[in-house]
Amino acid sequence: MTGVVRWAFAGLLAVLAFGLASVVLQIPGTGSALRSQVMAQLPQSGVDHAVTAVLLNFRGYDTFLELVVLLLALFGAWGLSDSIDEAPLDTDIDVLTELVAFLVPVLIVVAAYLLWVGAYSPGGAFQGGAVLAGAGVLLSLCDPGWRSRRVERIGEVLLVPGVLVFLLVGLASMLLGGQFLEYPRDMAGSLILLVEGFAMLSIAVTLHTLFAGTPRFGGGA
Amino acid sequence: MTPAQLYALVGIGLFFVGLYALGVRQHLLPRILALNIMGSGVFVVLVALARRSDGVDPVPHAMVITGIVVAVSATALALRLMLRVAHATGSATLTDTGDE
Amino acid sequence: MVGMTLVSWAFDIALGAALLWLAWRCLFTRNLFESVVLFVAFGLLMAIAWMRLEAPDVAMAEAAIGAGLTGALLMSALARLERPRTGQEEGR
Amino acid sequence: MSGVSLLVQPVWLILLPLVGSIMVFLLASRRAAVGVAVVAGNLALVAGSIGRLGITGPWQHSVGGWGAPLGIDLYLDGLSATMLAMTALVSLGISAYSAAYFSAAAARHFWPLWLLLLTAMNALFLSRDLFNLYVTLELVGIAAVALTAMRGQREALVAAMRYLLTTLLGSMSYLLGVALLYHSTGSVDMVLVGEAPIPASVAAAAFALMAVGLLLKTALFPFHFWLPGAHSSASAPVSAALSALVVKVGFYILLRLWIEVFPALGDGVAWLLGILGGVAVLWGSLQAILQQRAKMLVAYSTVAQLGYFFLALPLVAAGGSRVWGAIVLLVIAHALAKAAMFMAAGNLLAFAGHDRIRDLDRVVQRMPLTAAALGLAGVSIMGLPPSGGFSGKWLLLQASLEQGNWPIALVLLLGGVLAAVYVFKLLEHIFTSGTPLGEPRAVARTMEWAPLMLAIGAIVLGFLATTTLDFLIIGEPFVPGRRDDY
Amino acid sequence: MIISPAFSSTLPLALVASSLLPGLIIFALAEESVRLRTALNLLGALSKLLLVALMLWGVYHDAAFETRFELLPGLPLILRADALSLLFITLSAQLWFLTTIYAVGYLEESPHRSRFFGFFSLCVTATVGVAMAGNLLTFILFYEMLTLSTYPLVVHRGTPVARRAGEAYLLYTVLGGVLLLLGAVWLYTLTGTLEFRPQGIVSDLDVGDHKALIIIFVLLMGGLGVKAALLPLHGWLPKAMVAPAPVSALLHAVAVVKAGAFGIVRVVYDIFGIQFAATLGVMMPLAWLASATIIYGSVRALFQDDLKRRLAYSTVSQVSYIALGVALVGPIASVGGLVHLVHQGLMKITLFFCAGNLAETLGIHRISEMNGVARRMPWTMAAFTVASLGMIGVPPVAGFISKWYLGLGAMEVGADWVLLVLAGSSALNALYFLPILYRAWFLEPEGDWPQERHYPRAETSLALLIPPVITASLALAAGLLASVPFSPQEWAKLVVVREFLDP
Repeated sequence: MTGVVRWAFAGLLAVLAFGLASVVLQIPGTGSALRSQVMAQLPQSGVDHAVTAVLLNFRGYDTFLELVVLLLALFGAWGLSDSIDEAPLDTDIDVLTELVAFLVPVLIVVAAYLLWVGAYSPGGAFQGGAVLAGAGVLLSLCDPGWRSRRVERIGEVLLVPGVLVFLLVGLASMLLGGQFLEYPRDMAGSLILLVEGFAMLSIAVTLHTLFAGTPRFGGGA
Repeated sequence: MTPAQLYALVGIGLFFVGLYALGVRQHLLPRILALNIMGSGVFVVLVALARRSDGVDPVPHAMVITGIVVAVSATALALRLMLRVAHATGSATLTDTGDE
Repeated sequence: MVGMTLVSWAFDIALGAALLWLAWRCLFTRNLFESVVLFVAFGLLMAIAWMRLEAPDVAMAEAAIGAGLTGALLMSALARLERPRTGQEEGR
Repeated sequence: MSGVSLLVQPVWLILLPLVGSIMVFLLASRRAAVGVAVVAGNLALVAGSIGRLGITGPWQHSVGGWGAPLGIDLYLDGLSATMLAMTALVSLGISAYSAAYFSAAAARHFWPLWLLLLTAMNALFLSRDLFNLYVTLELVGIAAVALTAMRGQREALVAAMRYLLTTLLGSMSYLLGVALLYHSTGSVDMVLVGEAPIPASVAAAAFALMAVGLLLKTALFPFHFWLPGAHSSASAPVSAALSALVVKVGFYILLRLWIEVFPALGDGVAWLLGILGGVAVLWGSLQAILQQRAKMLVAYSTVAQLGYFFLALPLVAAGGSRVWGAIVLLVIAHALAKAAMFMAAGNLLAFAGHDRIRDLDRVVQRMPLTAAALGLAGVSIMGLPPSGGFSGKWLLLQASLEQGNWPIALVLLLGGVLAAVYVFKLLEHIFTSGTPLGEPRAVARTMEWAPLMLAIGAIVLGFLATTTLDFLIIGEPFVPGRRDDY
Repeated sequence: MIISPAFSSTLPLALVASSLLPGLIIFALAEESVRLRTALNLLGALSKLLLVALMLWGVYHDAAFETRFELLPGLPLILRADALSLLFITLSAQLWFLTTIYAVGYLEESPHRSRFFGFFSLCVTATVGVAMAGNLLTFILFYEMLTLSTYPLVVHRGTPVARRAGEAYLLYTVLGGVLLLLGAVWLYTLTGTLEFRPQGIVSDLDVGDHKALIIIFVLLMGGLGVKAALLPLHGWLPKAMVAPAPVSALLHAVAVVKAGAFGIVRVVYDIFGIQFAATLGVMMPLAWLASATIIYGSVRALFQDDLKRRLAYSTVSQVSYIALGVALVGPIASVGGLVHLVHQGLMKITLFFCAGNLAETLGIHRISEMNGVARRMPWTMAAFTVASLGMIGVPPVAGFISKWYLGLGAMEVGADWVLLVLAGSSALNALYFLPILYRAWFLEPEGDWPQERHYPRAETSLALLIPPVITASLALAAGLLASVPFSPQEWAKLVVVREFLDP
């Protein structure tokens, strides 16, 4: 890109940015949008924390599809994995090993806590899953060999339940006479925890697999 | 101006900084980062304006969490694709490879 | 109260400016490693911004996923990118 | 809820291919068989939904039982059912073709991604929630990119990367528009957003952002830069899916937005898009004529054909649902014909090992079924009767002449002539002979029949135009805010 | 006569199917299954003849045959048989039968015969559709189908020359198709219908629309004129003569140029209505254009040494008699034009058959190689002679009838200048046909023929010999027995009576 074009591009973007900024300032921002409705229905949702209620119940369908996005990214990365050099990363962070040995269990506990606490305060499956995946990343950095065949096999099995359990819960609520993902009111809390638990595991494994390189699974062949 | 509006403007700024980099940078890694920063800008706009007269609207928060996960998924795929492109063409840029 | 508001305004403005500046540096530095580090820093600053916006859930997600995991992904990609190539292409 | 009504819920259209995708991912063998079965099942489900639509009219499914604006509604009317049917039919053709096309190693990667793409498109056509549409758009985009890149060749990888950056940029732009709308209206449900008062400047900015995002994905000139590379370098069934289905997705959302959310759009916007569409028709056709390779030619033909959808927008204001109907007819006709063309071109490539047009006379003559598919698909692309392409063009021509809109009429006609030039640039090689350059490789029978059946479909559509148009307006999708009658 | 509704609506479909189905099956046949293919072809051709006979009888007794199918909202696909359709259908059904026999003989042992006969059948299907089209939409549908199914026949030989001919053919026909489409849609926006009706559909329109109507007329004539080879649009026809002889027969006599000429008749009669067209003032220019084409084609023919090229230019000239007859706006001239639709077909197909025989048997392509050829192939040249004399207008061959009515009709409407055109054209016809006859019958052969093949039973293969002899006899009979019921002349009168005299 030549200098003149670059400046023209920058100028154009600046004009657009100012235009958009002035538009944003005109957005009324009055009214409560969906807040009042969320608050009104919160007691029905099975959890006490509004964001979790939206994520897992009111707009649970989005979250369900979001798990599908994760799965899709994994499939896509898998399709691209053929010729990338997958040797583990060089790490000479021996100093960290001790720390990691301490940190990983703590991270697992933190993840579990985040999951559980999500029902009534900030936290939840995504944050917990990310923390768990972070534990895996740390392990990979310090001990490239930890992803033994068996661990991989477990990881492989854990990739799909996030979506599947969500889906089964949704179907079950349909069979019980509701709509898809319409949890029976009295069971909503525990069903959400169930869904979140599996989602967290799958999120963690998926994110870690995306980090670590080639997933070698796929049922043979 | 309210703080919410300030952050919304920052979001717009991030969006356009990212857009500029996406258009100007050649290397794929900054371009992928640029998309992430554009995404952050959009998320900021979504959340900043969620501060309402009577409290915070949680729905945009949920949307942004969804968006963050979608973004990381896309980023993971993009990075992998970048590696393959770099392998195949010898450079992590989108120079046209010509016909056959 | 007024002082409080002023401080918080100053903080918000500084944070916003820092975000924009970090974003700019991250995207326009010639050093890819620096880019990645700045991106992680940007993510952490974003997490603070989310807290300021009363969105603790988003802040946690940003810190864990946006900064943490994305950072790790970027680092590993960068390491592979700069390593001598050994793989070869294959068709269809 | 009775058993039957449980079975014709729209969610099945999302769950079946999703479960299918996970299944073929976990399976060790027989992926193609399962995949084709799932896509066939999807067609059956769509048929069931269409049956119910014919009986009860449009209906919705409130996921989670909350209903808009708090929850997300799935909604099925004539328009979404038509798009679903188009997707289901074309997907079945592509799946049958793919079953024979891919080696076992490639099939392992192809089928999970392909079924997820189908999941995503079904979800998208059922959704009327702006944010949910963002998620499905990302799903469609990522799946499409992954499928493009899967071929692994240099051109494919570079094209996929460019495609990925483009589609992500498009999503971001779209999402920013959604953010503006949400905060102005307090909802992301299309109908509710459309009914709420929105400050004019906010509406304009939101529309511009969303439209640019969607146009990037739909590759309307000048946003088409990524398309020819991606569509020509992907493997044949993927090219077919990209050109026939994936680019339509953005247009579909734009259509819904146009009607539901921004019914007050001025003539200026329609004309702007119409002019871009007209340029796309002419530019894409000229580029197609200049191409030396078959798949590139077909890809540029897509750039041109996409132009028609937008070219007609200035007629919408006065022509209403009839013009929309004609456009959708063209969308379907193009889906069938273009999928057939790409798969036919894939056959030539597979048979000869190259797709250089000047050496095609050594190939295409030996593949009569493929040649027939090319020919029949070409009839629809050129807009000759009887075909879906003809019916759509006739109706548009009629509308433009009724409104005295000569420029559009002339572009429509000129586009047809140019299409004839590039279609016959391919077709004339059927009738000349030459000795093959290399050892030809046999092509499976299903790979010849699949495109032929889709091409025949494009012709048959010409006879079903009235039926399709009548079906399309169930639930009055082209009238803003009609959703209270389910 | 009473005909059951089911029968009256299925007969047009059956007529279309009688060539469509064999055609589709033939595509699927292996190259070697000659017998099955020939059987299918003949079966289709014969059943079509039978159906046509049924229909002729029915239409003669004022029965209605019609099938409708909603193709576009408010615009049905209509297949309908009236007297004018049958004039064309009868011609093409008979000639198809003969051309099929001829083509089977002509293409013996050549490659891609399944493809050839498949498209051949589609071509005839399209022609029948054009003839029975009950509205302009249906007409366009089959008219374009005709383009697409003749293109493969034009390029059948697969040589670079054939490909260029195909490109020229497409260029003209596609552009023609565009004009036709534009005209049709525009017309529809004015009238709200495209149905062919006696006296037309546009006479009720406001005077304000008349200017648009004139442009529409020009557009439609432009689209139809391509196939009818009207003057500036005729360029493809001489190029297309590279195609095998049966294809030339198809192009010149059975299907293509006839479809164009027939379309002109249809549009003038049943869209505009001939009287209304005359008041619009568009008929005289058409008559002038047709006359110019008549003279121009003849002059060009004069200078061709290639036999088929000379015949091709002769077609350019002769087909315009049809348009001329219609354009003169009088019942007698119309009879002359319509009857020439049939007569020209019979004579021209004979000439192309004979040219094909010369090429196939002796390798003769040029007129300068034809010295004494009648001694070697007397039957072929006898047929050629009859047809040539007919073209010149020598009684009692069919061509005389056409020219007679045209001349009378011109005088009836006071267009005496047409007599000059006719006389000039006939003189030119004589100038380019008589030398051929002279060479063939009276000059000595100059040594060996270029590529001679011998046949045991006759001067050439019977499949090649019988069709031209029959068509020549028919051309003679059409002249001799012009006043017998069901003769082309009588049928043309029936058409004209129904158009001009019925309300």
